[in-house]
Amino acid sequence: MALLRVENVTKRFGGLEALKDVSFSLHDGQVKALIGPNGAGKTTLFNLISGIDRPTSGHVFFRDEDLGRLAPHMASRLGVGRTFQHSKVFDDMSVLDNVKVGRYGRSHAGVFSAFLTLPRHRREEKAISEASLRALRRVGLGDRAHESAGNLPVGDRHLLEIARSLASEPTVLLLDEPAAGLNNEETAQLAEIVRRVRDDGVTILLVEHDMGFVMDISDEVVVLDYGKKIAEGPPLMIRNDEEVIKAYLGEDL
Amino acid sequence: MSELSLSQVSTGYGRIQILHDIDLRVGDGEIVTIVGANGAGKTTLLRVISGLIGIWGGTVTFKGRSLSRSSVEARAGLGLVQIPEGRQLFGSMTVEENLELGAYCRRRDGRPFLEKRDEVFTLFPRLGERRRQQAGTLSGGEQQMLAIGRALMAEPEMLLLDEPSMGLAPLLVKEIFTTLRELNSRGLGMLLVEQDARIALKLADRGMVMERGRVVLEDKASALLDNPEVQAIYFGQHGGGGGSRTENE
Amino acid sequence: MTFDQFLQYVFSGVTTGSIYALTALGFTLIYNATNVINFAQGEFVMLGGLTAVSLHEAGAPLALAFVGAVAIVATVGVVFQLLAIRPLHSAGILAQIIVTVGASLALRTGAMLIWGREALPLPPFTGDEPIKVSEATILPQTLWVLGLTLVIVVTLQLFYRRTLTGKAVRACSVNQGAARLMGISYSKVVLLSFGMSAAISAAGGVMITPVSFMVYSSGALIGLKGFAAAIFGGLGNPAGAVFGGLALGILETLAIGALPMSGASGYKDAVAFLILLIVLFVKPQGLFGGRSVEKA
Amino acid sequence: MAALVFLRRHLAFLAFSVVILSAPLFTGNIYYLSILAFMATRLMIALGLNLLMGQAGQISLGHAAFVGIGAYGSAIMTTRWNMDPWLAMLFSAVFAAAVAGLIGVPTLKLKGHYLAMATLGFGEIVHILLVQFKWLTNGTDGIGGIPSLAIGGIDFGDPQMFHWLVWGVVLLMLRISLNLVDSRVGRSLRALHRAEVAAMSLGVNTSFRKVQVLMVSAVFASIAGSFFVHYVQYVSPVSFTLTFSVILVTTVVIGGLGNVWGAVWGSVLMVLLPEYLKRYNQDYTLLVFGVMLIVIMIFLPGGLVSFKTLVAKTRERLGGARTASAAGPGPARGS
Amino acid sequence: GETTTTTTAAETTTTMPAETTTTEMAGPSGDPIVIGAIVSATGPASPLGEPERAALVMLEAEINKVGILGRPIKIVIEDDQSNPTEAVTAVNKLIQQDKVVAILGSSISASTLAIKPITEAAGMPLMALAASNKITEAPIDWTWRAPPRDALAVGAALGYIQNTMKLTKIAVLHDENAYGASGAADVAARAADFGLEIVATESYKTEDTDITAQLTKIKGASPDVVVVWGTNPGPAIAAKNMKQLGMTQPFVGSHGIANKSFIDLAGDAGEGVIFPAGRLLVPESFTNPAQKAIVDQFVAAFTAATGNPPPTFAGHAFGGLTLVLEAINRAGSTEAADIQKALNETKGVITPDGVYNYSPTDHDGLTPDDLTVVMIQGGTWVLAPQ
Ligand SMILES: Nc1ncnc2c1ncn2[C@@H]1O[C@H](COP(=O)(O)OP(=O)(O)OP(=O)(O)O)[C@@H](O)[C@H]1O
Ligand SMILES: Nc1ncnc2c1ncn2[C@@H]1O[C@H](COP(=O)(O)OP(=O)(O)OP(=O)(O)O)[C@@H](O)[C@H]1O
Ligand SMILES: [Mg+2]
Ligand SMILES: [Mg+2]
Repeated sequence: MALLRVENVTKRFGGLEALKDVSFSLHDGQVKALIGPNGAGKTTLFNLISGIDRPTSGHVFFRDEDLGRLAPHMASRLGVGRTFQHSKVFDDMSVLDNVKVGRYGRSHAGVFSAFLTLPRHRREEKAISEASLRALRRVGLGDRAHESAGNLPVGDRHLLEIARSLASEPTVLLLDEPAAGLNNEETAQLAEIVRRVRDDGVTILLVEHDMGFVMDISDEVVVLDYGKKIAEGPPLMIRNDEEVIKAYLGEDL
Repeated sequence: MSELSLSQVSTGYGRIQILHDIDLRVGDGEIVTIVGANGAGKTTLLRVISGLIGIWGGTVTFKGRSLSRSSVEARAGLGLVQIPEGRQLFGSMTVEENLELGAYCRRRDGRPFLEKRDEVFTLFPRLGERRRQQAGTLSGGEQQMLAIGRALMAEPEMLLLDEPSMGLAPLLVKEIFTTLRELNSRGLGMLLVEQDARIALKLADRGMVMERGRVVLEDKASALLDNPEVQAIYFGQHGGGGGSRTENE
Repeated sequence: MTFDQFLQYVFSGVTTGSIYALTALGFTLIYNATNVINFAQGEFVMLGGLTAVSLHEAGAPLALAFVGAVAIVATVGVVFQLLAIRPLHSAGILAQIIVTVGASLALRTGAMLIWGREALPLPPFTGDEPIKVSEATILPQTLWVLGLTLVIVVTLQLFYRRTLTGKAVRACSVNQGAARLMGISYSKVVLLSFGMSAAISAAGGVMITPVSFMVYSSGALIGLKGFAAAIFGGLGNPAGAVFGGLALGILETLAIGALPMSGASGYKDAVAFLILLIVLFVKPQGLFGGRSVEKA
Repeated sequence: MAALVFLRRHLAFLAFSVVILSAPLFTGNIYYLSILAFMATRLMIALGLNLLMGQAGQISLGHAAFVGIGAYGSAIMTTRWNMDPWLAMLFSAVFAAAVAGLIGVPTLKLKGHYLAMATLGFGEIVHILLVQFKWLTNGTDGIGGIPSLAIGGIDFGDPQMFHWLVWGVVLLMLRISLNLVDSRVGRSLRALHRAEVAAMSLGVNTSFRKVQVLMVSAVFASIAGSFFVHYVQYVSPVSFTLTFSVILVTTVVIGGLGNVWGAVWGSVLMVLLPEYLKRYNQDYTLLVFGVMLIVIMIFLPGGLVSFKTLVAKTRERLGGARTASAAGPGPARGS
Repeated sequence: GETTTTTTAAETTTTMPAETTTTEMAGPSGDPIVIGAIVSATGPASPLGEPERAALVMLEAEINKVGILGRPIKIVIEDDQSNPTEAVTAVNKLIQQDKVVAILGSSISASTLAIKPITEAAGMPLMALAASNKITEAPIDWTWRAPPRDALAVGAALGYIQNTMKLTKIAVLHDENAYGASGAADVAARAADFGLEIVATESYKTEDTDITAQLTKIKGASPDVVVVWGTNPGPAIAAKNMKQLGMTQPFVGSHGIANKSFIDLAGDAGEGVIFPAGRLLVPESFTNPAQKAIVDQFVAAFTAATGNPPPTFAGHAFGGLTLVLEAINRAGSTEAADIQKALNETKGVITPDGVYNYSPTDHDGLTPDDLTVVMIQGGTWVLAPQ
């Protein structure tokens, strides 16, 4: 069964239909790309999947849970992680503390055990630190753990967001334009990281305008245009799809 | 003439020095592009030129005058206009109001607002459709269009662009670079920071490569395009798959 | 409650309401440019009234005392901005807010030292013969306050929505850095806003003094109510501020009339604030507030 | 070795504890002790407010009301219903927490400073009720004859004993604040303050956490109110106004937000400074105090805790200026 | 009341220094006798506290021309900012730091009630300057009061309405602060004793800018007379608002408007306003020549020092200080117990507020006769028509 199912999702903002009856599904272990022109509704869809916004109609199922019915933070607890197009790192917290927040859903200490610093709490804090450092090393930021996150350049911020999300041990990871602002060498490194993450068993849905990156890394591509799904299939097929070329890639192929 | 030049500029944040003795010249009507890794200091350099951060040493001159005593807003008034990283739109104001504010520094001496606005709408029809929408709710790409449009409203004499292609669909990147070329052909000088080195160098007259706050390579754009070292790092093919997002050009 | 009584309550509400409205406008002006809540706003009202009293005592005709007081308080606002707020432009909003708290203490105490501890009167602009509407009465002075409030709010609304300078002010509150890149001088915008804000509040102070007198401590309650009114109307919106002020004033007085028991007036503010809370819970943007949205 | 590490980590806390707890050994002067007692209650409130503002980024303009709930709760329950003071303190705190929850739930799921607005209105309503519910609160006359605290044979009506009691509680609150900041919960609060959506997408139940920290800070404030009335043995509504709430916010900001020690320095300053200024000319006290608040903010916009950075920065600026002038024209203007 | 003893007692006191200046050969010497005072010189109650402070400052200088027990006095004045908490700090300071022998204060009832437990516990004589009835409810081992308590003023006002005006339906409008609330509560408690019916009770906040709404409601209840209990500027606004609303009922105020400021503020609307006050306000009303002499001296000295005639509150401070110093003088000691004893034995001491006879159980000392009822006429005070 599919891990994540988007079923007939429509999302309206006032008079604007940002998503129109979109359906697709994501299977375990896949890397799937979501592409489309600017304003096609990709980020909107991410917001619905990660639970911070709700569809106007239709459903997003993660396994058997309807994400539209759950509190926003529950998507993460269930295993949906994400990064943001406009980076949302916690500025003026350290890089490591950023990642530690990612462990939130996987740890338990509440106010009272924090107040009292019970031994159990101390053990848990230690585990959080270790897991967070591991996540940082996975994206190659291990040596910047104690810097202030606000000082990171754009590209590293994306990596930090990935590490942060990885710390929450997601089953599905949503990446919103992770390669934006990276040069080619850096993009190649990013592809390497994404592949490793996939090999560790995380299913990935990504939005990206860098076609090289998309074609290189994804197993399947979904194309949105003006909120409608216009194509879905393996990269090679998408690349040659007339409609996709016209709407997105450009004529002079 | 609208010539921008930096000599021996250095600066940093807090105690950490980021830029080291940068020399740079962008001639009238010239396009200079800067490529460099993440964190090389490109954005910092543009901030220094706009006056958003102070400098520790060196000089910045524009149109032959030293800018060391000019405020951010005064520099904009001189025609030195930046399209900042991350767009920095006025999120709770409408598209149209954003454009109007773009023309703020030309409120006394510029061309009529409506004329310029319609030009922007011709350039980016998407913005015309969304003219009453709050800028903060535009999609990433729409926001980028608006940021460029807003800068054009200022009738810049020198445009500082920080990664204009970021977040744009391939089709749109091409369109925007076509627009930039067109603007340049009307005599507008540009300092362009861009991750997509190939498309940037194709547009530019000259190019510079920055590494850790220093200019390590400077040459004609065409020469850099052919430079194997640059090719390897900035348009190297990764993973055997695709290449640059404009590879199809 | 008979109709005449109702009318009288509304008139009472309008009298206090318009002063809340003018104070709320003052809050709005500064908030719009800087996102700062100016806790010294009520002090501007108080200073306006007391300065006018002194000018009038010194022999200035009322009109001149009015203009003079407004000009002097506007200068106080500008000087305050230059000395205390400007150095903190880059230091964050909270620091600036605390500075306004300090200023309110200092201004209030300064006023006490200058004008003493007793309330001072000012003659009404155009006589104090009440105007009768049905059986209810309203003072000509109240009509002055109300009229001026409306003129100011319409002007301000046009200023913010129609003029480029007005939009520049809004731009500064949204994104200071970007505004400067557009060639907008943030410093000038903020200075302008403080000056205008102080001037408007001072005008309110001068106009209310013939009705309710003025004492150095008057600013506190007026400031609080003005702030509540500004929130009520959706902070940042001039029309909302005026609506909020009038609504708060009228709600307070109607509460007196509507609550059946004797001694209801003790609860009038509680009723007003309760309604304010309900509005907050039900329609958090305030009655007139724009939608504030942020993109994920 | 381990002891040494422990000592270094907790040096500030231990030093502070020793100094404050030994104070009565040096002075039995009730005046000094009363100032310290007021400082202690102020610090309790500031610690809670510092968590709310510094960690979760929410402002309360009605904290005086939570203090009032503790103060009046204790006063009413002990004088009218003859309840045990400790029990009264507990019930008041629970009540304060419940009220905080009621205000927090609808406002804290919204983005923006709705909590500040709601607490402002709430604070005013509480003040009005304290004045108007004469049958319960005695109105503006206030309630007197509140018993002092006692445990077993120890009477905390004695100023020295009270000092140890109240500062003991303060130290406990300080300790748990420090612990909280350095924990999973503390991090999640800071995170949601900076980017709420991101925190949510990492599994942080942001509204819950915000409400929770509001409740904690209300409890701190309420306990402070209870201690206050058992010390003064009298309570009237004049203390629980917006002005006091604003002073509380000022205490926290001027000390330094986001750093628990900021609450300490803020409370010390805000209690001692006016008391000290009063010695000169009481009419000018608030004038000078207001101006000093402004001056402190201008020089230490990060609050008193940023003093160290200020010193470092000034030193560096002096050094920096030298290099700049050597390099040629002065540093360019910018922010 | 006036008895023959009063005159004698007044002659023996040394409270008014001018009387005795010539009899002393040199100025006082030795350590000063330190008296503490807590006044509300700033904050909402500053119209009360500031004249009190001015009076004390003036009196300290005057008294030190002769001294008490041959020693100079020193008055340490603390400002409680109209806030009971501040009063508590202040009282601790006075006791601990300044080692005062007695304390005057505070101007407001809330502060006084807040410090009373401390002075009672410390065995420190406290001469209250505020009016709330509660202040002189037990325990009063160490607490006395100088001004007439609310009950006296309320009695005078209500008595006048009943006996002279012969009206029955009253409406009460009061300030929500301690002064107004306490007075209103007393009116409510005792109206029936005077055969009066309260048809409406409304209140306003001290800083309210308009009171027409409250008055509209009062008007709807058609009272015969409106009783307004508060300090400036509220009652003045009320007077103007009543005029605006065309209310013709008489305005009966409290002793809280016994100052020039009310007349200035209310203007025309203040004409005909009636209120109970100490005789200080209408010095010619003093029937007791000794009291008149003392008051005349005080009025002259205060006016010379401050440029204004003394408001009632200045008189309270003068009275409080007089009572304390007279007791010290009589006791010949500054020991607390001696002062306590002397105060309890106070007989016939005269102040602008009246003639005081304290006893171990009566720490108010005044009788209703010590108050009079005045009316504003032609911009000044005259005795109200009987
Ligand atoms: N909160 C909102 N209110 C109104 N319109 C919105 C809102 N959020 C998004 N939109 C609109 O919905 C459309 C889809 O936006 P979305 O951000 O999903 O696009 P996108 O595919 O991510 O584009 P890009 O690649 O440029 O980031 C856009 O036209 C945008 O203006
Ligand atoms: N506000 C800041 N405070 C401290 N350090 C900063 C700040 N902004 C940037 N830096 C640091 O300055 C260096 C240069 O950053 P800059 O943003 O100029 O790089 P860039 O070349 O534009 O990178 P990118 O390609 O990611 O945009 C980086 O190491 C970054 O960590
Ligand atoms: Mg997007
Ligand atoms: Mg950059």
